[in-house]
Amino acid sequence: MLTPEGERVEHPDYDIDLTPEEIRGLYRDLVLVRRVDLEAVALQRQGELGLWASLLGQEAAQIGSGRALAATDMVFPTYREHGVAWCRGVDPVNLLGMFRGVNHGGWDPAEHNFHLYTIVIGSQTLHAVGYAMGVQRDGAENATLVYFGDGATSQGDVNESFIWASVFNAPVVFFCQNNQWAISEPLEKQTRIPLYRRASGFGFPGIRVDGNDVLACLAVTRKALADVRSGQGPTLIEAFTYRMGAHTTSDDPTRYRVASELEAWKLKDPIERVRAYMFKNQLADQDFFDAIDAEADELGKDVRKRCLALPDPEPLAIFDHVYAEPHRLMEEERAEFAAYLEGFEG
Amino acid sequence: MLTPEGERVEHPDYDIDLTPEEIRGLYRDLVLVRRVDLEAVALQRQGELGLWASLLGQEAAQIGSGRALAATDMVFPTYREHGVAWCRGVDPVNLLGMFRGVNHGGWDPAEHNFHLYTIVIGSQTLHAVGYAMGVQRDGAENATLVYFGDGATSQGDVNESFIWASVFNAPVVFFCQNNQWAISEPLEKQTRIPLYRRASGFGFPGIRVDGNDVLACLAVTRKALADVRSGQGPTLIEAFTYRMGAHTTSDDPTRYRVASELEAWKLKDPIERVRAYMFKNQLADQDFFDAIDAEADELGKDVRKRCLALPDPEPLAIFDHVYAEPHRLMEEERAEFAAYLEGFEG
Amino acid sequence: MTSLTLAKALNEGMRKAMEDDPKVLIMGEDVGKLGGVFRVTDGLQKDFGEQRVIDTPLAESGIIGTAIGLALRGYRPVCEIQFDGFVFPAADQIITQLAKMPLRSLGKLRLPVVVRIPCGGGIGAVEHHSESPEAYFTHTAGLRVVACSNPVDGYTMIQQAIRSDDPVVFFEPKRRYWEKAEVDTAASAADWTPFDQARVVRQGSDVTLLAYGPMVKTCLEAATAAEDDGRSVEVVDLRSLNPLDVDRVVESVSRTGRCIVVHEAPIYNGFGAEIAARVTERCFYSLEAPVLRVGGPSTPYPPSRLEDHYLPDLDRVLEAVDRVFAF
Amino acid sequence: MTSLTLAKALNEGMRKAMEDDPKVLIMGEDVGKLGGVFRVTDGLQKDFGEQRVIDTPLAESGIIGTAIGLALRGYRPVCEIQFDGFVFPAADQIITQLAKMPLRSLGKLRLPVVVRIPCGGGIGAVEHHSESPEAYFTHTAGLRVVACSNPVDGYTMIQQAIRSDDPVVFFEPKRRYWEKAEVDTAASAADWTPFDQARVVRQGSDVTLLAYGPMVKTCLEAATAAEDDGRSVEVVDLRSLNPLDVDRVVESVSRTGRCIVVHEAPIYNGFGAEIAARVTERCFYSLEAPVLRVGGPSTPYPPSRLEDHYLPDLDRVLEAVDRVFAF
Ligand SMILES: Cc1ncc(C[n+]2csc(CCOP(=O)(O)OP(=O)(O)O)c2C)c(N)n1
Ligand SMILES: Cc1ncc(C[n+]2csc(CCOP(=O)(O)OP(=O)(O)O)c2C)c(N)n1
Ligand SMILES: [Mg+2]
Ligand SMILES: [Mg+2]
Repeated sequence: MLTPEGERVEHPDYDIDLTPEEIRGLYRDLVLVRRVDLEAVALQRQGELGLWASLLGQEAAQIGSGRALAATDMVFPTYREHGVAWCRGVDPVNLLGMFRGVNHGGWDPAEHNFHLYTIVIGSQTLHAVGYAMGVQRDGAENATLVYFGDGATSQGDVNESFIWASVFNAPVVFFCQNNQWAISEPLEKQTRIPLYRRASGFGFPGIRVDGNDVLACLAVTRKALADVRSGQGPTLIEAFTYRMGAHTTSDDPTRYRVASELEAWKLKDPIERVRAYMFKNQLADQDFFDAIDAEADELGKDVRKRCLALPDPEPLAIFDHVYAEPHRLMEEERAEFAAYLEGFEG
Repeated sequence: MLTPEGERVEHPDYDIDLTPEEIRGLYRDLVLVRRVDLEAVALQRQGELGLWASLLGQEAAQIGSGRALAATDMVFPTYREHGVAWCRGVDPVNLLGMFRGVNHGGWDPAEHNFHLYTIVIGSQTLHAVGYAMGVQRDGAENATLVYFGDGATSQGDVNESFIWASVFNAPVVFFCQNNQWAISEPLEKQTRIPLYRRASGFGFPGIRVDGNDVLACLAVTRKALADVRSGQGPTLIEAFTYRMGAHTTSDDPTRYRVASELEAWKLKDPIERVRAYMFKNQLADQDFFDAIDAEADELGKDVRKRCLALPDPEPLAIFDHVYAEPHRLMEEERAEFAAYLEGFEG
Repeated sequence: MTSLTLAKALNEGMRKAMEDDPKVLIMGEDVGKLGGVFRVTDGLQKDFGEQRVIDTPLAESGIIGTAIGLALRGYRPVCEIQFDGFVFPAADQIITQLAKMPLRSLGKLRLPVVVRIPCGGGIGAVEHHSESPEAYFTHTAGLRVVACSNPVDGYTMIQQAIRSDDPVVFFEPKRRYWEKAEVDTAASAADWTPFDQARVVRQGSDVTLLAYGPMVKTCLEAATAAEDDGRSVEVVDLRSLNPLDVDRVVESVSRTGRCIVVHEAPIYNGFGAEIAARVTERCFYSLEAPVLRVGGPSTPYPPSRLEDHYLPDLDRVLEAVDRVFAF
Repeated sequence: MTSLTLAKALNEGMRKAMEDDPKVLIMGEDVGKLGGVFRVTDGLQKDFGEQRVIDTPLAESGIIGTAIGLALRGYRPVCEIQFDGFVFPAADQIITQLAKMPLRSLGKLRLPVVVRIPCGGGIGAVEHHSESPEAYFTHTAGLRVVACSNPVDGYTMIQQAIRSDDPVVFFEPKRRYWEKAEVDTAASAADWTPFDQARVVRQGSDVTLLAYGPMVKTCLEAATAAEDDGRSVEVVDLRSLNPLDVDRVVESVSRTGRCIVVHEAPIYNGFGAEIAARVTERCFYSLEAPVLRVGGPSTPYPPSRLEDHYLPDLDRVLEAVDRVFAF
């Protein structure tokens, strides 16, 4: 719907009409989440985070789909959905907790209708379908949106989740960010046909969308969410995009991919095309762009400051929250460990 | 290719030309495996087997596909492929071992190119694909044929096997006997579209065949095997058939399915239609049919006799074959147990 | 008081839990019309409908994975794994998700999911149908693991497991499904023994037998037989494997000075190892002999014609009793 | 003699195995061009090609399941599980198929499959990247389970594992990947220590520390430190966890009279339980104190900022040494 050059193209099935205000909002989202991501990469480089999984290049897929959600919809992310987290109102600093190693998940999923990051590839797809089956049983009209990568499509769990969603006609939308790589493995190690076509084998619609086009992602996700809310069952969306950075900060992509590929995708940058479109159509002036850039810088600084202030957990927190109800073994081990620690202090 | 009434119908894509001798051979196979199956059910009823999984109704699917194989092709069965075992030259008595509880698998897979029965649903599909990848690496032209049920298609492993077969273009044919039931669960608990269409989502051909038509099963499987041998990659065959008996002898299908369904399928009996065709076309006379029936009775008696003669394993066999190489713990436990047993004798 | 088999007691317990709380769901393979291959869920779908008693696709990972999702939405799913040997396709969902998600969320998420597993041998079944996989789960922090041994516990413990806000792996000794006992279904839940407590099921003074699930009955029989040799045998039904009711166990062993653990699972790194290690640490000076372990050989479960040799029985337990006295 | 890191020693060992036997294959996620996330398979695809070093789809069950099939066709696959916490999707294929198929076939089928698992903590990683899942496999009859602790063993044991006709789960202590030692790559395989044997890595007379994988070095450091207190500490590197080299262990503990097992895995029903139970049975009268266990708390692995508290370290081992003497 938005070419890399910032031309607006109509699509017969998926049209959306956005106010200039809304377009500006999307642009702001894109810029801010990219800024948070850059800050996190920098924090990792400086030893403040153990690891970071960058969303660079996938901003449009995440903001487009994330902004299609209603507040009451539920989201199940992987470990890379920082842009979606932003749309769900999760404080970016909370995302850093697990990468800094102060917790395994730092926000309240119920507060944001945004589940915790899941690292075990694909396992969240089943949680999402189960959640959607619960929504069905509640007679509610919320949708559930679940994210996963191209690599994840090879996991048994993801395929089982397709089966369950289809058999129970669960109100769930599968959102696959095909960023072309699963660490060092290119797409052809996971499939020999386009991923969106996987859905047809399970009996529900699959659609590919330009994952670098925020408007297209928004339109397609909105439609799919509306479909599930009205009981029409699951859809698989394949957002065709590209992982511009390393898999994580531990990774070295020069070992397995050529620079020219990256260059080609740079031309399709998800932010540049929105900016070009806004310029061309005078949806914003230089002041607006400057203001957003300034806001981004502020945000980056703020995230950095609060990241450094994240407190290390207390040693005895090891025993917290493992069980909801009193558990003898936990109590015993906690007491022993407390005594052990006191031994040092004494 | 053979209607329930025994009419021969041509098919543009899958034609086969069989000699009367070959047709008679298929008929004989069908009758004999049904007879072995009946004998096994009887043996179970009389307490000679702990359990039996009957193939009643699925004879054509098994004989048709089994007779399509070359001797050098490899087969991975479930626990119900008694007809295929027959085609592979496995002595029927050897099938009884695991059901009688004297072993977990009683034949040499390498001798028959017929793997052991696998009980954990779907897990053999990955073994088959791995085996086929080995065939590829050997530069050989053998095909691998793997069986599974309609229920199995829901398992992660089966879907992973589709992915691997497709990504590596493995020379494997997937043969799904859709007998409409997974114990008490009807097909719609596993899928909302025909199972053969599953393949399209993974990028390889899927085809449905009348599983009660032995000629059709033979033709379709032959073609698929020829395709994989010539490097054209995997095919999924869905043989549409019906489990006429209980899931196993432990099951009580009256709790979950109606008698009329069974009646409808009785009219499509896989043996009756071959018999009718042979009669109509004078491919055999009454003497032939009588001779086959007599042979079947002999076989049944022989299987019964040799089943009863199957020796119980020695207690110390518990420790045999767990490891290929000497293993301290096995030796220690074996010695202890031997001493314990001697304590009783002494 | 009603006379119930273990299978029926579990069934009644689930029925009661479903009546008490509309969020309780039953899910698994064949749990609906068929009522499960052991009929433990018999009649529940008929009475509570397909929305609450769900025949699932044939995929154990899917069962547990979607149960987690249902729990996140406020439901309390009770999942049936058809047989012990088929729990492994669900291992990842149980071990990396069900057990760890509560901690991952710093306690904000709770997963009241029960995983019912008919377990153990002795029914002449084929491979994968007679196993005792409890050690895989007792070693998995975040799970509670319990085992019932009789109808009374079946009725009460399943309800306690369902009410618990922690994920519970619930073992049911399949060869005891048809054994009966009087169950007081009218007793108040407040009077039930907490499901994380062990119970002394027979008092004795010379040796303590520790067992759970199917082996409790075997140990009781052994205790009776040992009486003839003038040995006073105490039998403790552990009931909860994680956490272990270690104080009750230690109390008993300190008194008797001898301890034998009995389970069907393979000895090597089985749950008996944990008990033996822990009891020895706590009772070192009162032990007259090392804690002995009676269990299955450290081999895969054998073909059923050998299972009587594989499974601990009266003789094997008595032989261990002799040995522990001979030390 | 060549100075090699553990990662490089494993790499060289696999290279040697591939040269010696064209049936040896490497498979896993990212094992090809990337050389694995720890570079343990670095350069192998370049030299042996994509047919022998296979980048697989992202599915652990698929990796082990197809490896079984390849083994049935005569290959000897060496599978990499990227991190300890990701072995669970493969649990079913490992436990119900890889471990049991040889017995199922009455020995007619052999599955020479190696499952390599980088394990353990100490590298500041996120969840699922620091676990020690060995007890799940030591309890699984049919598998051999080994753990290397240093480059020499890395080089030899991986080759022995590949040559074994039994399935082997092979643990590699990831935080030791970068530690170096002199490896004699020219030594004849006949002179290597068999991979099911334990090794006394430091002699002592007062207490025996039993360890494997990452904790061997920690125990050696503790032994040195304890010397200052006048305590003579023997350290045994178990190397093989199933089977355990129980005679060597018993010999040591009978001499020293005291025993401490150290591992990173959660204590509860961890592998230490088996050792403690077994050693106690065999050494009951020579033990001055119960076998003590030092390990991770019985909780999921914590966020990395807490891992120094979670993991056994010098202090925790020394504290146990004090305790075992205080008994
Ligand atoms: C079950 C499991 N196996 C392996 C890993 C290690 N791992 C982390 S990310 C990743 C690649 C994921 O690729 P994809 O699904 O395309 O998502 P992306 O990282 O590209 O967003 C792998 C193999 C894991 N986290 N979980
Ligand atoms: C992993 C696993 N889960 C459950 C079972 C129990 N079980 C045995 S057969 C069966 C139904 C199989 O249905 P299908 O695949 O259609 O094959 P069919 O029996 O109809 O030939 C089930 C659930 C099993 N064997 N393995
Ligand atoms: Mg990707
Ligand atoms: Mg079926």
